[in-house]
Amino acid sequence: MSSPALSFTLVITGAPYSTQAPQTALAFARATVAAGHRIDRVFLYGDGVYLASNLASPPSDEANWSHQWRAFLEEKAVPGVACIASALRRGIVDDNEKQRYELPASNIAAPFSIAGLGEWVEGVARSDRVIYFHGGN
Amino acid sequence: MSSPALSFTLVITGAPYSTQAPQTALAFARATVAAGHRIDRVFLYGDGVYLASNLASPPSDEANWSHQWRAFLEEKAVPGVACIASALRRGIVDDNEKQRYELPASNIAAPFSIAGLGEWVEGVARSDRVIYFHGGN
Amino acid sequence: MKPFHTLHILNKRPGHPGFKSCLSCLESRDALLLTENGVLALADKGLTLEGAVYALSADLVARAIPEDASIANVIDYDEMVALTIRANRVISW
Amino acid sequence: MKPFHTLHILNKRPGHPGFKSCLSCLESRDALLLTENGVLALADKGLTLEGAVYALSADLVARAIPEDASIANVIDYDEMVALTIRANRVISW
Amino acid sequence: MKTLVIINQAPYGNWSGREALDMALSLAAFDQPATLLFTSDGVNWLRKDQQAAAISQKSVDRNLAAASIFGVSELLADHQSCHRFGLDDHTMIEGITLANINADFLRAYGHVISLS
Amino acid sequence: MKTLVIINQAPYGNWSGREALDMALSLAAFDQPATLLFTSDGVNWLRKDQQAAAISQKSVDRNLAAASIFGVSELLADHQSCHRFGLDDHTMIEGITLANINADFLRAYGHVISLS
Repeated sequence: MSSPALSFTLVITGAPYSTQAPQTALAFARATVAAGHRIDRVFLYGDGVYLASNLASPPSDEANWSHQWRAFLEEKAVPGVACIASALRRGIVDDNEKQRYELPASNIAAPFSIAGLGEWVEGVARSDRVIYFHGGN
Repeated sequence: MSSPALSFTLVITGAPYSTQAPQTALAFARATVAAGHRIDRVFLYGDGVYLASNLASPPSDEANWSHQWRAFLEEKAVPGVACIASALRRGIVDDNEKQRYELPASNIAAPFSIAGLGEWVEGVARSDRVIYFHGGN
Repeated sequence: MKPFHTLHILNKRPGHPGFKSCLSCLESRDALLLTENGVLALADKGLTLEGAVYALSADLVARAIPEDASIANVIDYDEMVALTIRANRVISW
Repeated sequence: MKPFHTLHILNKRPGHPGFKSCLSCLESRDALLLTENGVLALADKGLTLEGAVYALSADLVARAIPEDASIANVIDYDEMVALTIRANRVISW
Repeated sequence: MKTLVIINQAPYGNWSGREALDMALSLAAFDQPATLLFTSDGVNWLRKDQQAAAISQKSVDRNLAAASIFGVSELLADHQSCHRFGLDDHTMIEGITLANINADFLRAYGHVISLS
Repeated sequence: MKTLVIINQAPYGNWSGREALDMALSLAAFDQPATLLFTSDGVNWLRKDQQAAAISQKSVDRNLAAASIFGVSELLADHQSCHRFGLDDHTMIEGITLANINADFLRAYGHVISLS
């Protein structure tokens, strides 16, 4: 690519299985990095937070979108953030929330972390491009 | 009610928050029991399995659909069953599946249990009415 | 209470493709029950509903949609259960 | 590569209300990129698309929809990234 | 009692069609008669030569081939929807019967399921 | 850069409109200009006297009242959609400006979000 490197924030609002959003976003993210651009963060919002569960076990001959995303984020050192309000409603919690709400377990998959919408606002204010991957139904 | 008591199977295919299905189904279920009818089972399918998570923590001034459903099922001794294939893909697992797939936790909320589509077929074959509560999007 | 052939339960907004699919399968002996976003049909000026139409009161009240008895019979969940029993067949769209 | 004003990314099926909303906001300096079920538009006989139209190859191949170059420029994910950079603004419908 | 399972969503964009198909297969496995009907965007399930590996999924046309083997009585497609999406003898997988969907058609089925 | 958040889904049937509203509120909280636009079925957010307690939810019209207090610049509604759903001065909450949605209208916003 001859164009200068830009920074991206990717926002995923569609869940795996209910939508194709996590898949399309992953293919786009790989292409973004391959072209020499930087991904500031991947922000999971609404039903998109289901992607951060560490308990999904699809049949072994099917893609595991959560696994694939986690591997990508780790390899490329890209922060993955699930919106705290969306996540709490939908039962995606880290150890802090587990303790605070006295829940029987936590289920967020590393390297995903939980944070507020401020992370997304930061993307809107500072990333060169904010690209949304919504559900299509 | 002067009509004779009938048996129902209720099938929920819409998730809390993404759809109104769990709410409408609960109001319908309460009315069914109040009218003297029997609910053979509530079957969660597709995105409906998210209702069986024990980790959802909505803000305290909002309804917790999972809590309300669990209380209803226990009080009325109605079996609640999540489809195993739908549940595994979406990260809703019991202790058996946790061990089998070496997962870090289980998150199914009692009294919900996990079983195959045969439970639903049983409803189609034997319940007087099978009523579906789908997503509306 | 006369039985009817099919009770069609419709929870889709009027613009949803499933809304049209449902209406195309209605016949004279059937009844239509609008629930959830389906009750928006009562406020939609582009629509005319015919035949035996019911709408859930709770969904109308939540959305502040007037309970127009000339379009639909407004019912509660108890009556919804009774409708599923009166029908020979129930289809949720 | 000429820049264009807005890249509209459309992943909705042609019957979805959002499909129409997106088309109504297109102007001559814009480009439309069909992804996911949006690529069904290339097989839909009831539709005519005009202007700069792109479609994701992977989604066409998955659905066995012929890559009709007279309707859309067929691109891969690398080119999708390039499109988001060429546009002054990107809207995902 | 005959059950009709309606698939009105296109494949790959979400899982609901696959889950509807699983319902039909389960009925057949328990010797309950089941018919599959593809209508609206759902007819796009029936196109030949789908290569879903391009988006890391499994093609659904193979699942359909399994349907009749595993006892699903009939695979039907709505005539008008097929026409709209350019599906004909040349572009459609084999073993599909065309039908016109209306109240008369539905009457034959005691139980009708429409996931969407 | 001005952000436009589009709400095109009716309230109560799902959470997406509330989550779009939260986005607008967050932008405002961080002093980023945000405008809310209700269009298509989304205009049903704007009806007076909603009583969502009937379905055990909280009414969204109160959330909207909060929007301008917390710094959301403008609440707009698509003219044609309002007409379709019978929304006028009498039936609509206060503080809404009517607009016609098209390419010209959108041009004023550097960032446009349409959850659906």
